[in-house]
Amino acid sequence: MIDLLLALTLPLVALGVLLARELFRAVVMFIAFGLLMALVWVRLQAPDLALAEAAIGAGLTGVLLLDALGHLRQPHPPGQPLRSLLPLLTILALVLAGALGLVLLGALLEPLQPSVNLPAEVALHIEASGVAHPVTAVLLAFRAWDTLLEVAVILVAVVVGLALRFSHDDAAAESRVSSPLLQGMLSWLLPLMLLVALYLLWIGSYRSGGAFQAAAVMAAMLVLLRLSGQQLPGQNHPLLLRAGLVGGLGTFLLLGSVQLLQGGAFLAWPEQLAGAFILLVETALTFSLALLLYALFEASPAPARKGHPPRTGDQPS
Amino acid sequence: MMLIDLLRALLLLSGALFFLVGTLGILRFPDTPSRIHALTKVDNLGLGLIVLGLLPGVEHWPVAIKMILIWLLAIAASALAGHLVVRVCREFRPSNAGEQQDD
Amino acid sequence: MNTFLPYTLAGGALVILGLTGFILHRHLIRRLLAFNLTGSGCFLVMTGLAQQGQGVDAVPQALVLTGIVVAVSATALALVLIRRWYHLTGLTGLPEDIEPELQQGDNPAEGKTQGAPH
Amino acid sequence: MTQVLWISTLLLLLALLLGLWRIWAGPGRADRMLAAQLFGTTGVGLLLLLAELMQQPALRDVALVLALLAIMATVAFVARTQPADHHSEQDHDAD
Repeated sequence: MIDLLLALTLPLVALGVLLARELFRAVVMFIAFGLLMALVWVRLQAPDLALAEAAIGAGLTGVLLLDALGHLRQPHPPGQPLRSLLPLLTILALVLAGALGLVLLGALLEPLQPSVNLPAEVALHIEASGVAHPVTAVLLAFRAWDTLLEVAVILVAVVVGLALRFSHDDAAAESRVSSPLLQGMLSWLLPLMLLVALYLLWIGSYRSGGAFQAAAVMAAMLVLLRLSGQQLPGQNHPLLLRAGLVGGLGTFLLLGSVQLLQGGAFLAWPEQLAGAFILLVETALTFSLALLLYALFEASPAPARKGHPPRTGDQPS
Repeated sequence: MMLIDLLRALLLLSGALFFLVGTLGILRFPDTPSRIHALTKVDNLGLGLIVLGLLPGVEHWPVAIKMILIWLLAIAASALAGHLVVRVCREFRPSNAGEQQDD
Repeated sequence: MNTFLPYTLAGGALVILGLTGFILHRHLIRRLLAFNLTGSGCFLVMTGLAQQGQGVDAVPQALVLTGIVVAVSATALALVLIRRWYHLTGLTGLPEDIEPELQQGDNPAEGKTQGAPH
Repeated sequence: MTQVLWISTLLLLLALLLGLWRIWAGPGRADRMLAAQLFGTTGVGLLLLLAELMQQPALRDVALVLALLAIMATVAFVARTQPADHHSEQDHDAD
């Protein structure tokens, strides 16, 4: 009953996101969609994903999108759609949709016959991985390569984002919330967020939680700090920031090659110390990923000053 | 034992009903400030009742503390959201400034 | 029928809706939203299909977890790019999508696709 | 007891759907933001109920994270979006 209702709501909300006439409505619908996704992950027995989705879908993504909307003020019309191409595009979309639907239906009707029973494999080897939580074990022991490269991908995204940052600093023009109530609340909310992030990091070894969820919460804390107009300590030390950005990947690589020295494989943890190594890597990843996600938010230029419209300057009124 | 179960059921159901009523309030009230009123009621009471109803069922006391913390967080968040949104409403619709006295 | 089936189907619907929206929308942020919907749909199909046969499975869950984090990074990067593009050109769409004669001057589509309060 | 939990969960889900309608219908930006806030709180309540129902204590952590971050969207909205519409608070396109 709950499942049917939720599963039915999901495409409806998606439809709402796509059909909303006004962009702001689409974005708020999308935030609601993220929250629904968190509930769906709960019902799919994936609390780790629910945690990540709650922090990212309901927290970070919403802020990023609202922030971007505030920036694209005096919206320029995207122009008249290509009327001549529209029927063609619609047909293309319909054909694509139909084909995908057929493929999915086929996949459902013909159940997978996997040659390896993955859950059984995970259960078999989890003893040796050094952690008790299967998802963490997969992330940092069985498929550590994937995780390593994922962090590298995010680092590349941040490098691109930072490279595109505006050279002129109009941070002064940034509109910030100045409310005594907000400041007062943040003085205990932010430490609490940090605490929760560390808690998530710690319990990741035996329960749902871990580096990614902790990093998302920590990044949300940094973003909130920024939104309320506070300066980050060390913000003006680019070297410090960069060290933080690559710190996670560096620690991962460094600890991963420890076994190489003794003739082992890359990213194989020493048997006795596997748990400690994983915790170390996760801690470094948490702080580093939080900084990376925050840097992507920060890389977005501040909204233009009032009366200083974008360079082309021919905004419609 | 029966009495406790009955009490829990009562708390949970009334909490859920409060959520429903509050959401209806958000749907039916005519202007933004009164909708804020509905919103804060729901957070404070609905969630509070549900947390109270769930408390006897938890196994360890730290879990109970966590749940109460969640409730406090939700209250603080809704109060702050109401405060910020009211300020925004006032700023952009000066004609309504007199309607909302309590912030 | 088990618990996971409706969500798998919903995931499929999301992929289809998202792709259609991605093709038909012109505003870049709307395209980004549509793309994100497609991504969520993919995640749902992945986890749902994998758990269809064998019950709760940590491997696709871990993969999707990294996927979610990469997706938010990609979204953030895309937003940086969109803003940069907007600052440089004043457009929120790609020039290929706009009919040439309408690129300058008053645009009849204003407010229709954007709904901007003026 | 399980019955009561299920009924409460369903009621909350219903409230969630109604809130969704408010997000869709607006009419003002502030209303949408408020509805999104309420959406979050309802989600927290739902998660707490599900934690008990599904015997998954980890879901309380999800509820905790959700409650912690619920305020973020509203703060971002007030900080960044609001200056965009000096002219009117309504969206004008809702009806």
